[in-house]
Parts: sequence; structure tokens; C-alpha cells
Amino acid sequence: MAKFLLRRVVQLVAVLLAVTFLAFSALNFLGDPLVNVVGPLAAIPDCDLVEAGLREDTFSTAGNIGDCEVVSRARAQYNLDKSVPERYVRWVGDLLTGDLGSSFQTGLPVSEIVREKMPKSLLLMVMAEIVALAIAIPVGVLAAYRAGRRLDRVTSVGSFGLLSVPNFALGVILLQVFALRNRLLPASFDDSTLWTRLHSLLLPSIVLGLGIAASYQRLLRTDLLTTLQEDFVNMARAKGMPDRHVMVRHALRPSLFSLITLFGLNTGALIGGSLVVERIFSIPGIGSEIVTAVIRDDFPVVLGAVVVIATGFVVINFLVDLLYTWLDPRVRVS
Amino acid sequence: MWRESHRKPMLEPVGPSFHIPGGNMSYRMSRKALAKLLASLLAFTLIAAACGGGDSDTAVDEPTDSVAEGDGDAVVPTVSLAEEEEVEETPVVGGTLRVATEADGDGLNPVSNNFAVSAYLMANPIFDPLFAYDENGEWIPYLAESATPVEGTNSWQIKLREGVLFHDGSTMDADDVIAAFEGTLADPLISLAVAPSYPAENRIEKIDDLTVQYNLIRQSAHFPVNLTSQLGMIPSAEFIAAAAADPALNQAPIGQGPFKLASRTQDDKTLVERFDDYWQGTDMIYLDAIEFSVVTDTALAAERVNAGDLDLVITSNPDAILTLRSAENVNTIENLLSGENDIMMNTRAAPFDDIRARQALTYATDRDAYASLIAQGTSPLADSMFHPDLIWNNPDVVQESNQPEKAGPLVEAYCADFPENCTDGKIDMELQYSGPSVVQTRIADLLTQNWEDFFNVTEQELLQDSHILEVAIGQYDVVTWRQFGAVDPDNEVVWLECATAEGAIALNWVRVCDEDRDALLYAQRATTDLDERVAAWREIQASINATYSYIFTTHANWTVGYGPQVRNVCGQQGPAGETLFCNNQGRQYFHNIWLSEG
Amino acid sequence: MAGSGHASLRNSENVLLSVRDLVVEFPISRKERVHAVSGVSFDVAEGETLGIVGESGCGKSTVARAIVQLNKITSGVVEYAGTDLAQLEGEDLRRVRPELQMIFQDPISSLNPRRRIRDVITEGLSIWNEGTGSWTQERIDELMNAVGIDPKFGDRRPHQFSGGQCQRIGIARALALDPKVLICDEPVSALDVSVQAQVLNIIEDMKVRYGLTILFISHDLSVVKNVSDRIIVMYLGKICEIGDAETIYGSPRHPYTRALLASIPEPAPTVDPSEGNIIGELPSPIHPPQGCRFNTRCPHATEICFSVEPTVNAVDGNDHFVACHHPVEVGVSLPA
Amino acid sequence: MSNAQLSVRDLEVRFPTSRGVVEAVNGVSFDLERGQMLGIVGESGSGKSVTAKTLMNLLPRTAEISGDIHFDGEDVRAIASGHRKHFWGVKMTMVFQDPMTSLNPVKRCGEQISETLRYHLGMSREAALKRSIDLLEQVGIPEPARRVKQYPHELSGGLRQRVVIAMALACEPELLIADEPTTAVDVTVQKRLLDLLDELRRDRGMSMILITHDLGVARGRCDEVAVMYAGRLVERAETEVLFSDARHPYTTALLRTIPRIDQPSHTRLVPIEGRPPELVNPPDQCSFAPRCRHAQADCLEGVPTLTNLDGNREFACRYPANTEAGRTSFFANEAAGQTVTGLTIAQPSEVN
Amino acid sequence: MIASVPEPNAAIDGAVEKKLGWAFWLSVAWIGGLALAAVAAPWLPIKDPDVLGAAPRAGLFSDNLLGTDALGRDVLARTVWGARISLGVGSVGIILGLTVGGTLGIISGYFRGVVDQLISFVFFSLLSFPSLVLALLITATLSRSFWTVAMTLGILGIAPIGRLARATTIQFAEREFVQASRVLGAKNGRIIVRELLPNVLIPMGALTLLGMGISIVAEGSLAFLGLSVEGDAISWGKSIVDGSQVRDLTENAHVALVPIVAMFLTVLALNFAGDRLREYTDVKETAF
Repeated sequence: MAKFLLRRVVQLVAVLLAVTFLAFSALNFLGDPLVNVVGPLAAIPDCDLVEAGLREDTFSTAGNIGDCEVVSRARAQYNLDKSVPERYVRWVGDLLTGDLGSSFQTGLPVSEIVREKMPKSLLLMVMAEIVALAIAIPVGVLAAYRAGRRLDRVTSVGSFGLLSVPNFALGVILLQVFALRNRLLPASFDDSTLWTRLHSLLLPSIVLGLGIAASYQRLLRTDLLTTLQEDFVNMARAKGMPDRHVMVRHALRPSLFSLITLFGLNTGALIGGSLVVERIFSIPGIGSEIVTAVIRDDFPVVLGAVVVIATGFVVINFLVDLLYTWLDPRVRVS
Repeated sequence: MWRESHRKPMLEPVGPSFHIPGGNMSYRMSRKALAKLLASLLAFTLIAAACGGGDSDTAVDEPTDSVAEGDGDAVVPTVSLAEEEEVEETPVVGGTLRVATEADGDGLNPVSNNFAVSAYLMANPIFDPLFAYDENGEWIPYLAESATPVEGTNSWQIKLREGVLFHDGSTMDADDVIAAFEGTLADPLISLAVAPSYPAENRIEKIDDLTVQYNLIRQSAHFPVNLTSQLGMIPSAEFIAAAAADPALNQAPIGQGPFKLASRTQDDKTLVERFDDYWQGTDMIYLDAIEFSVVTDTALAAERVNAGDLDLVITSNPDAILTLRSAENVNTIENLLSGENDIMMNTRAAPFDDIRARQALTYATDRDAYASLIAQGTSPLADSMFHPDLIWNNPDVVQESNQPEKAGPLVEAYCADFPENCTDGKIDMELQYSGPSVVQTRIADLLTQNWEDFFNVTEQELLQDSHILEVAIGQYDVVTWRQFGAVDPDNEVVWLECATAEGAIALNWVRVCDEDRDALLYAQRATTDLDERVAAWREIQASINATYSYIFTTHANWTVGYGPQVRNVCGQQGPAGETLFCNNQGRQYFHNIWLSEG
Repeated sequence: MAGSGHASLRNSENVLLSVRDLVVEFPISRKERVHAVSGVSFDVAEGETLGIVGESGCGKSTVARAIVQLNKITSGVVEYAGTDLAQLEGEDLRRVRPELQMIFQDPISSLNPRRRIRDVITEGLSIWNEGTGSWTQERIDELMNAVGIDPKFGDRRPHQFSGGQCQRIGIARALALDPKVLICDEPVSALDVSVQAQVLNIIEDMKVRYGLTILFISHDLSVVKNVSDRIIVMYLGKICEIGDAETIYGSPRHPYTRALLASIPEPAPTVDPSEGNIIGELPSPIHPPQGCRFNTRCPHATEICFSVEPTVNAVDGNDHFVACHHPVEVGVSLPA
Repeated sequence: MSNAQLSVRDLEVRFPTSRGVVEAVNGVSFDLERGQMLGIVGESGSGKSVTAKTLMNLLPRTAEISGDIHFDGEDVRAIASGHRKHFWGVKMTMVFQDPMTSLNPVKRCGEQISETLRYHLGMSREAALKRSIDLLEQVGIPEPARRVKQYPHELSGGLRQRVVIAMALACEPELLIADEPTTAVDVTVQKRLLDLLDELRRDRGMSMILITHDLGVARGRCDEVAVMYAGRLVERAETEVLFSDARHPYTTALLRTIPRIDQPSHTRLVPIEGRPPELVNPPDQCSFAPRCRHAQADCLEGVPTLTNLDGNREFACRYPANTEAGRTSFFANEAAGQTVTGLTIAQPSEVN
Repeated sequence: MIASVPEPNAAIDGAVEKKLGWAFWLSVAWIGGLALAAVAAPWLPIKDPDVLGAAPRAGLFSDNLLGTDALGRDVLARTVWGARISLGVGSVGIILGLTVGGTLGIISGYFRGVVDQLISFVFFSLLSFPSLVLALLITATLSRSFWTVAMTLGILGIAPIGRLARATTIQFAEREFVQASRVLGAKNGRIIVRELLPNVLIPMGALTLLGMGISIVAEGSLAFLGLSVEGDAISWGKSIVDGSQVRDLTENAHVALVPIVAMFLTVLALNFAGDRLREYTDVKETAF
């Protein structure tokens, strides 16, 4: 177990390094971080010449102070005069001390931003998963139990349809129907109390959850049908155990593996999907923060958020692996 | 409508004013640091915003009617108060006012963060300004006790009130004012905009513990209005020093206003609570707290105000304004005088360095479509940089447009001379706008549609920061923009003079330099004679019109929408009992607002 | 019975394939590994059919796969026509491959479901570019006829054939390259009894027709007896007994061989049915017993069986070899 | 026969599929006396497992079933449609082919046995566990107290099958159906399992149906053997009678096609040519006719009925082997070189 | 003495023929029709999608069959023209994802060992990078041309497709027919191309349709974040965003609903056709 844990930690570190390096390089090669620090000074091509002593300052409006000194100072301050790998190493070094840097935009420590925004997204994600599982498991079990019958066909068509509705479309439609037209549910996030938080996240979590529920349901149904072919299910029925007992106590647990794998992989997709849903329902979560930060080229925030999400992803997949061993004692041996 | 105020000398304004389109963006970003430079220019303008509009019933079709009801004695048209104000009610103490803002600021430190409308909304309760506008648009001392010009009007002595306490318990004195001013100038970017008005040395002096003297390069008759905005907001000196070391402190400002910051989450919520040691006392501070929430889609915020989820929203988004107007449970205060929507052409780059191209574009533009499809009737068509209700307006200046038949020959002639700038007989050009924004995209699509018979239009959507930057450094053909609208047109000089048309960064965005126009600009600045100034500005308008560098579309509309429980929105009082200016470009004050019960 | 040693190897000139001290181990973790085959030696004379029989886990299939180099050999020699296949790599190994072909257990899985069966059978020829056009087609038709698949069905895909037919296609594929050695790994265990005989007959026919040397692996004692000249009985990675088919079945000496023969539903007359009642379970191949690997279950086991590994020794002539410290005396254990 | 413990009459099972109706079981009838062991022999697809699953009410709902099944005079199909608890698992139970898949991999062996006891007999958790240990001991599992806490994968194949048997026997059923109980295990294990089943059956006076494809297994253990082919019961007789004097050509061919351990090496086998027919919309004829060396023209007209000779044997053939009619038809075919269905008979007969 | 037995018999041949069903063909007709309409959009008798002629926010069945948007543009025409970008971006994206991901996956699954570990690690890392964030990074920093957006969507597909290709490859690489091929003397390249590719690619072909649906949806998501194809290019995602302003949604929801329905039907058709095709190409390995 200890070895297993250790291997997972090594994997986590490797993945984090890869992911952050990817993000770091993308941010540095695709954009110019200098722009974010010193603004237009960086974009004036002549500034490099000024810096090299080849030209006088050219800021007529700025008058007496807009020198290119600012540029050099900023370069030094943010280590932008260093090479990308060197800056990456420095960044990782800071990360190890728990320092994710500060936002270029607001100066706030990224860790604080993440701490502020993450719980909202996490709550949304958890609620969405609960909605998804609460729908998918009973419907999946029922559909498998009534395989080929009307209920199964109806849910099949339903889940197929749901799978084909983009979540933003579902979001827009549900927003229109339940929030704007009928005012049954709030149209945007309300952070006042726990109740308003849950209440205002209900609609977005349904939007996120329905699509996932459809994919979970289909997967569970398929796996259950496979499991129901197994001899041990026949055996349980041959022992005279009632159908409900057979479905829930015998067939369900061994049929959950793919579902759980998908559950693990979904956490990544869910954060991705919640970017849009957070946008539509004005939820100031980590998704919104990432979008804003990416558009602002607020590198430290983007990197910090990516680190946190990737860690979450790896950790959840690790927990999923642990869950396997609980679900399937066969895994415990190997 | 306008008449000269004789009580105070008309002095030379020091700062320019411009607005960036994006107030009605559905998806609005905060500015990157690069925009600090340019936008900071905005922060230090003498904005004596015109305030127009009226209540939701009369403003829809003829927004000018209510303006005409003004007392005729003010520098600016006054706001006609909503009906609820007529009934005397006893103010109720308590409650939290829930305000929607469409964006958040980078921070709330007036020394180092640039304030746009949203930031002003949040900073106004926290910081009292040194000076403020009364309902006539004239400056009154607020945090300052008095302002006295010395040596003509080149220097001004500002005397502070005694016993003003900061939220941290310390007392405000001259050192805080000096620290704030020096702090502002220490920022290399912000100082780009502010420093030119002051000499390199000895810009501010401490006369005594409660008196400071600002020294200017040129005569400025209006200096105190300069201190009605961000520059007049004074945080404590310790806070300024601490925030310089740790930028994160910009999120937790220490002011001396009636409310102090209680909590703040970037891009989400900011909560301010009543400050019990407020220097004016808290007798007239009725609210317990104000909660600002960022709701990027102000149309959605308008819906929520109507539903009672929120109390107040401030917006320039036509959709939101229409929603507010049609909402049953919402009162509105609209201001049509505080800015112009326009289209600008870069006169220093092909093809619009040729006036024929500019004329062709002007003729090809369908302003009526713009007014009906984009503004949807919330903003009237504009002919120049002044609303017709303002005395500065030159009624003879008419914005040309909607004559595509005139564009054809011009384009033909241009393309004959410059075939390299044309393809298939149409002029090649790029339309640049800021995004992502549904409204901006619609505008771009509409304009492209207008122009495409004569121009090959390439649309380029840029993030707001890059958009401003490219305009400032002259890398654009045509852009959509919002500009002008200052109470005193002297503020607009900086956008129009030759001095700002040259160089790497130009604040004269269209880069038109006309020496005759410069002469007029400086002439009106030198005089306090209102007639002379009006005459000069009317000539300037004609001159601008003749260059075909701007296409004015509509007058921007800033609207405050609030629920019926919100009282006394326009009843803010100054220290001497003056009624303060209401809805200055959406920069609402909340000091004396109260919430009725039930 | 841990059958080690070379006693069973013949010095005959016509030995085509000779396996010496073959060891195959599969690592399952850094410390542990499965001892699938542990020091097995035997040879196959040209034209002979050698059967390998044993229960699941005895390593018989691993031996087969090791010979054609589908499994990595841990140590040992697989000598074919004077060349040690275990030493060959890359192109050299590839060049020898056509000589040794294989038929697999699962007739369905051994055919690519997406290819036409004619292409499946031609595959070997097209790899080696042997013959072109009509010549190839003629040979393929001949092969298909030989295994009882009508050539006109050549354009069909495997799923349109039954298991028995698929196995015939597999045989045709193996024979297309004119191999010397055919290795049959449980070729009929997945088939219904009514088609099992068809395939067994075809293997016998092909052996005659193409002069094949066959290694035939099966867990079914009757099937192995039917096709084999010589038989090896394996247990837990080791050889128990080697001998002519008649000898092994007629006078089995190893206790395990006897247990096997006594366990089948209609036991061989040479053993007492009670000899089938062997106790206990098959030990783990990860931790095989010391000494004789059968010692945990052998009724005859004594102290020596737990310490000393028996070697393969000749008994009563006839090329009959047994790896046992206490080989059963045939006369004694026969029922009276 | 009405006093038989189990009585099956004209059982038909059809599965509608996209390809057509699969007639998996077609007119199967048999009786089982108390305490008897019936072997049902057939190849894959012959319908033997479907028959067993029908008896156990294990078929999917899509299956169309007709015919009568009575157990101790009670209509089994009525039990299936009603909601009677405590019939399957108590009166009648079944064990399956693969011991690995017959046990739920995620539940401990003890739980799996005791849940039956708790459900049917209302035993407490502790009592059920204690009884489970007893049961495991009865089926010869060493260290039963430890085994109940183990998961199936921790046991060897032979032990697993014993656990399955213990589980099946938990409520002392009167009839045990064993569907290929030893196919997946090695011969040495197979022998021990079959011995165990024999012993348990005798001790408890339980009836048993042993389903197998291995004629040898059936021969050594059963009182009576029924042979199924293509969904039909083609022959049924007392074991020794069937093996020594089979009537149906399929039975005789099957007996001949298997290599025997007492034959010398390289004995030519006699295969049954062709392959079993599709069960989708089978033609109205003897289903074995295309592979049958006895086949005559009238074999292609209508399905031969199961004829009952001297009380204890039945077969469905018009030209039965080991009879005059059979011999005549075979020699006629041999003379013609092929049968009426096109099956070549190239070699002089070795049998008949 | 091989008896000639007439087989495989006719009954099996009939049974083996699978049917795709009318719903599949309906889906194909919708996608095909849409693709055709998209290509032929300039010549179709529909209004100019950019022209602002009509009254804004007209309802359904007015002068404009499906109404007009806030600028008075014809919703039907814009939906047809939007199909160009949406289908285009979707198909280019998935082809890229399939090519790169498929190749890497097959290599990884066939050779195993270090190569496999490396590629699998890349896949896992890509997966732990939230896909839309990755897309955001790329589209926000590069110009948002048609090709950038298409490529971005393709990159998103690499890891999931690659993992699937790898798993499928492993599943088949252990099959006996691959071993048989090796025993026959086939080289790795031949085994991959002749034995594995058909088994991996054909089922992945069906995945193309499913993936195209995902790409179309992803374009919409990017549009919601303001990062779809820039300029006046029309896409469904952009149309939906345009129609999803609160006032448009409350007063004339059809502006958003028409492209939503178009997108939904297309994704549904792609999903359904893909699903059916997957079943159809899923070879049955036994005749019984």
C-alpha cells in the first residue's frame, strides 16, 4: 500500500510537472508576459533599441518620465530577462514553498484566489455529480432490469437526446424557462448563505449533471446488462433471491467500474464544462477565474489554477483507484 | 440652459476625458496593466458630467423634455427627481443595499488602481473626495475646507478639515494628501498622464499640518474640480506605503468615507459597512452596509432588480436600459449627456490618410440603423461631440451619413489613385473593435454590412487592452469608440490638440493636427467669457466635422435603475447641505440612500 | 517429479527439434515471478508427433510458444535443424519462422475478423513474396480443398464460418509456407465433440501429405493418445514422464500420470480408479515446492521427494523416461 | 408418470431476434423420478442449458415459453408468473459451468452462502454464517471457518465449485440441476467434484439433472441419459442401454466420433460431417438429416416424433441405428455414395 | 475422406446481413443534407445572412421563415451559413485528432514498454489539463482563424482518441491472429498495417462521427467564452451566444433556439449514426 501510494505520488508529481511545463511554455511562447507587466511600453518596438542605446525615447505624450527604464526594471523584477526554462525552474521552486505567485492583475496571492474561488466550483462539481449519479444509477438499474422493454427504450432515447444537447444550450434553455420566464430558480449565483448558495447552484448543477447523467446511465446500463449475463447473477437468481436483491446487491457493484473510471475522467471535463456554465450562470468560480485570467494573460493565476485542477484530477483518479479496490477485492491482491 | 457661474472663476481644466466602448459588453474584462497607462488619463480628468435624463416615463421618447424643466440657473441640466422624492418620508435606518456592478476593478486603491465606473461605485462610499460637484455642476469643498488660488491661478492652496478620521482610526492631515499625490506620480504609468501638468520639481508643498499647495505648469482656473475624482481621494499615508510594498493591499483600502470595507472577493462581491467614526457623523448615514456584486450581464442584473433580488444597477447597455424601462418595479435615472459613441479613422495610415476614403466611409455609414438596431432607441443620434441640450453645441454642424450614392465616386477616385490599397474596386480596410462582446460584435457586423459595397472590410476583434493600445500607437484603420462628454469641454482639449497627435503614443487618437484648431482650443482655455468659449467650441466642432475623422453615431446613455424600496437616490448632500450632483456618468453616491421598509 | 536432466534426449540423426533445459519465467513484480517452465528437455524426431499432456498451469503451452519464440526464453536451447532459435534475433529469426508454424487454441481469435479468409491463408506467401498471381491462387485453392474449405468461400470473413472451419483455415494458413514443424496448441479444445474428429483427422492427413513433424499439446488424454507417437506428461513446469504413446498409457510409471489416467470419466484399464483421488490443490507456480514438484500431492512421497529434485531417468527401455524417486511398479498397482 | 417429481411436457422456448425466431428448445418432454439422476447430453446450441434455465426461471423476459412444467404436481410456470417466494433455491436449484463466474467476485464466500439462508429460512446473520461453515465442511472444504471470510478469487477452481455446491445445497433442495459443472476444471478436480455430487445426492435423496457435453461424464454417473440435438430431445434411455444399444444415428455417431483411450494411437476417427444447424427458423424436417448417414427422402418431410419403445427408451428417428430399418437405409446410402441431403459417404462402413 | 458439406449455409448468410435501420439513414440524410446546404449556401434560395434588411427580432413565420435576429438578419440563412463553420471546424478537428491520437495510440499499444509509458504519460497529462482550458490558452494567445480553432479542437481529441486507440490495439495485439502473423514471419510494420489497423481504425471510423459531434459542441463552448472563429464568420456557437442575451432570450428566444436545435439535431444525428455504425462495423466473431 505504501509502495502504491508512493508510486501515485511520483505519478502526480510527474504529471504536474508536465502539465505546468506545458502551460508555462504555452503562456510564454504564445504571448509576451512583459506586456502584462509594463503595458504598452513593451509593445513599442523601438524600446528595445532605446534600451540598447541606439535611440532616444519617443514618448511625446509621456513627456519627462516614460522611459524604457521601466521595461528593464520590470524585466529584472519578474525575471523576464531569464530564459524560459530558468524561469520555469524558479517557478517550480516557489511552488514547492507553497508560493504560487501573485496575480499580475490584482497583486493578490494566487493561492488566496484559488482558495476563494475553488470551493464554489467544487460545490458545483459535487452537486453536478450528485445530480448525475442520483439520476443515472436508478435509471440505469431500471433500464437494465427492463432491458428491451418500453421503459428501457424511453430512457435510451432520453439519454441519447440528453447526450446530444450541448450543456450551454441546456443552460440557456433552462435559464430561460426556469429563471427568466418562471423565476422558479435564481439566474445567478448568490453567495449570501449556504442555502442561497445551494439554491442558486441547483440550476447550473442540473445543467452540468444531466449530460453526465446520460453518459453514466448508458454506461451503467451496458455494464449491468453484461453483468446480468454472468453466471453469478444466474446463481443468485437460482438461489431464489428476489430480483431487487439481485440487481442491487449482486449486479450493481461489479458493474460500477466503467462508471467510476468515467467519473474520475469526468472531473477534468467537468471543470472544463463548468467554464461555460459558470459563465452562463454568473458563478465566480475557478472556471470563470481561469477564463478571465487566460484572456488577461494573467500567467500566475492561470498556472496556479491549472496546477490545482491537475492535482485534483490526479488525486481524484487516485481515489478512484482506491475505490476499485473496495469495489473489487480481486484488485487488492495485484 | 447653460449660464456662467459667477461665483467661481472658470479655470483651465488639466485632464482629458475619454471612454472606451465596452460598458455594454456582455463579457467584460478588466484592463490589463497596459491599459492602466491610457485609462489612467481618464482617471484624472475634470469630469463635470452632464446629467440628463429623467424618470422612466418621460425619458423614453423625448429625453430632452425633463432637462428643460431644470431651473435655468445651473451650469448643467438638472435631473428631474423621481416621483417618490416628492413625498416626504422619514428615512429608515438599517438594511443592506445590494448593488450590481458590471465589472470589478483591479483594486480599490485610488493611488495605484485606475477607477472605471464600477470601481468608482465601490470607492465612493469608502473615500470622500476633496471636492465634489453640486447639482449645478459647480465644485464645492467636501473633504477640503477650502481652495484658494495663489500667484494668479498657477498654484492652489487646499486647506483640509480638522478631525477627519480614517477607518484605521488615524487622523487625516496634509501628509496624507502629499503621500497620495506623490504616490500617484511615483507610478510610472499613471504619471504619464498626470505629470505633464506639473513641473518636475516642487509639485506639491506642505504649508501647514492641514494645508497643501499644488504647483501647476500652466494657469488652471478650475483646479479643484480636478480633485473631485480619483485624484481627490486620499487614503492614509501608512496604507499608501504599505500598499506600495504589497500590491495585495490594494484590495483592502483605508479611507475616511461613511463606509469602510468589510470584505471583498475579486470579481465577485465587495461589502462595505457603516463607519461609526465618520467625520460628518452618522446621523444621515442610514444604510448598515452596501453589497456590490459583479453581474457581468447587466441585462440580467436589471431583471434581478425588477425581481427584487438586487436593489440598484448602473448600466449603459441598451438591452439593460430597455429592461429597466419596461420593468414594473424599477425607477430609472438616465443621463444622455455623458459621452458620444463614434467611429474613428486613423488619418496617418492608408487608406484613411486620404480624405476621400474618410468621406466615403462617412457617407456609407447607416446611422439610423445603428440607432435603431444597436441603441434600440435608448440613445439619440449624435451630430457632434455635444448633446444639443448643451450650450456648446453647434446646431449647424450635422453629422453626414446614409448617402451611399456619394461614396461610390469617391471610392472610385481613390482607387484610381491608389490601386495598391484596393481590391476589386473596393478599398481594403480593417475594422477593429474590442471583445469578446456580443454588442460590439453586432456593431461590427452592422458596420461591415454598411460599408461592404465600397470597402473590403476585415473585422478584427481584440481584447480591450490590446484594442486601446493599438489605437494609441496608431496601428489601426477604423475603430468603434466612445469618447467626450465632459461637463466642461476644456477637458477635451487633450484629445484634440496637435501636441498629442504625434509620437509613439498619441492621445489625439485620429492624429489630426490643425494649427487653426489649436489656436481655438487655447483661446477658449484662456478666457472665462462663456460666449467666447461657446463660439470657439462651435467653430471647433465645425472643424472636426470637416476633417471627416470621426463619425458620431449616438449619445451614450448611462442609466441608474433601482427598486421602489430604494429612497433618496438623488438626494445626496454635501457638507454644507448642498445637493450633490446625481448620476455623474453612472458614478453614483450612496451616502444618504435609505431603504424603505417592506 | 521435477523432471530435469537430458536422459530423454536421443542421439538419433533425424532429430529435427531439440529443446534443452528450457526455462521460461514471467516476472510479476520486482521480486516474484511465475516459474512457468523450469528446465525442460526433450526432442522431436523428423516425422514424429510428440504430444504434451498435462493439466492447466503445467507449462505445456508455454513450451510451445517458447519454441516459436512467442515467449521470451529465460534460458535454455531450442535447437532446430542445428540452429539455436533462442539465440536468433530480428531478421535471422524471421527467416527461420516459416519452417515452424503454429495452430492456436481459439479458432475464432486466431483469425483476423476483418480479413477475408483467402487473404488470411495467403498472408504467409505474401509476406515472403512467394509466387505471384495464379500460381499462388492455385496453391491456396489446393490448400483450402485439402482442409475442406470450399475455395469459392474465400471472400468470406471468419465470422461466417464455424469454429471447426476456422480451425481448418488456421491449419491452411500454417501450411501455406510449407513448414517442417507444426505446433498445435490445444487445437480442438474449443470445438464441439462432433467437429473435433474432423480437425484431428485433418491434422493427421496433413502430416502425411506434407511430411510434417508435429508437436501436439492438449489436456485431453484421449485426444493426445490418438494423434501422438511419443507423449510427454508435464506437471507444474516440469516433465514427469516421456515415452511412446502405448507405453505411457499402457504402463504408466509416474504417480501423476497414473492419477491423470485414473481421473478421466472412463478410466484407462491400466490404472485403479482410486489412484485418481489425488489430494490437495495445485501449488502456486510463483512458489513451487522444493524437491519434486508433485510432492505436495503424491501418495508415494517420502523425505527425499521434499529435498531432492528427481532427474529424468530411463525405465524399462522403449525410450520410456520417468522423473520420480519412486516410480510405480506396473505389475504391483494393477488391479488383480 | 404424473407421480414423477419433475414432469416436463412439450417445452418450447423461442427467442425473437433481429435475425428471426431462434427455436432454442423444441418440444422437449421428460420425467424425473425422485432421487434419480438424469443426464442431458448435447453439444453447444443443442438447447440443454436453455432447458435447464427454463426450469429455473432464469431466461430473459424476451423468451417465449410454452409447454408444461410440474414439480411435485405444482405448476412451475405459474410460480414464475406469480410471486411465490421460496421455491427456487429451496425446492429446486442449480449450479453453473464456471466456478469463477458463478461466485460474485465482490462478495465474501460466507456472505454468498448465508444470504440464501437468511432470505429463505429467515436465519440471523450469525446463525447463517455458522451454518455456512457447516455446509462448507460438508462439501469437503478444508478450514471452512477461514474460507467464509475469503473472496472467491482467493480460492482455487475446485474449491470454488465446492463453494457453489455448498451454496446450492444450503436450503436442502429436492432437485439440483448441474449445468456442465466440471467443464472448466481439470480432470483430477472433475473426478473429485463428481464424486462429491454423487455422494451428496445419495445422502440426501436429492434428484439431479446433470447437463454435460461429455458422454463419458454422463455414462459414469447418471441413471438415465437424454441426448439433445438442435433444440430437440432425440433420444432418451437408461444409461447402459443408451451406451450399448443407441438408436438415434446422432447418438451413435457421437459415440463413434470421440477418440477413446483404449484405442491405439492414430486410430482413424469417424467424424460427424457438417455442423449443427442454425436454430433460426429451422425447416420442418429431421434436424440431423443433413449430417445423417441414414437419411432418406422422408427425413426431410416433417420432424420425426419421439417414439417410446419398451417403456424406458425413446428416440426420434425413422431409420434408427441398430435396427433393420437403420441398416437398410445406411447400406442404400452407401451404395449411392451419398445421402439424399448430399452428404458423401466415401468409405465403406466400419460400423452398423 | 473429406466430406463435401454445403456450407456456410444460406440461412447464416441471410442472418449475417445487418441492417442499419431507417433512423440511421435519416441521420445520414440530415448530416448530408446539411453539409450539402452548407456547401451550396451561396446558391440556395435563402436570404443573405449578413443583410440587415428586415425588421429586427421578427418572430417565426414572418417574412423570414425562422424570424430575424437583433440586427434583422435572417435566422434561417444564418443557421445554414453557420453550418459551414460548425461542420467544417468539427470535421477538420476530429480528423486531426484521429490522425495524431490514433497513430500515437496504436504505436503505444503495439510496442508497449518505454514508448508506451511515454505516450501514455503524455495522454494522461493532456487529460489532466482541463480540455477547455487548453483550448482557451491556444485560442486566446493565437489569432482565432478557422484553422486555429479547428486545430485546437483536434488537439483536444488527441488524448481521449489516443487512449481508446491504445486500448483497442492492446486488446487486439494479444489476440492469436497477431501472434500467427508473427509466426508467419511478418514484420512489425506489416502486423500494424494489415492486422491491427483494420481492427482499430474501422471502429474508430464510427468514432469520427461521435467526435465530430463533440467538436461541434466544443466550438459552441468556445463561442460562449468569446473565443470561436473571429470576424464576421458565422457559426452556430456564435449565433447561439448572440441570441442568448437576456433580453433576446426573454423576448425572442427563437434566435437562440433555431441554431440550438440545428446543433442538437446535428449532434444527435452524428451520435446516432456513429453509434449505429459502431455496432454495424463491430464484427461478430461467431456465426452462432
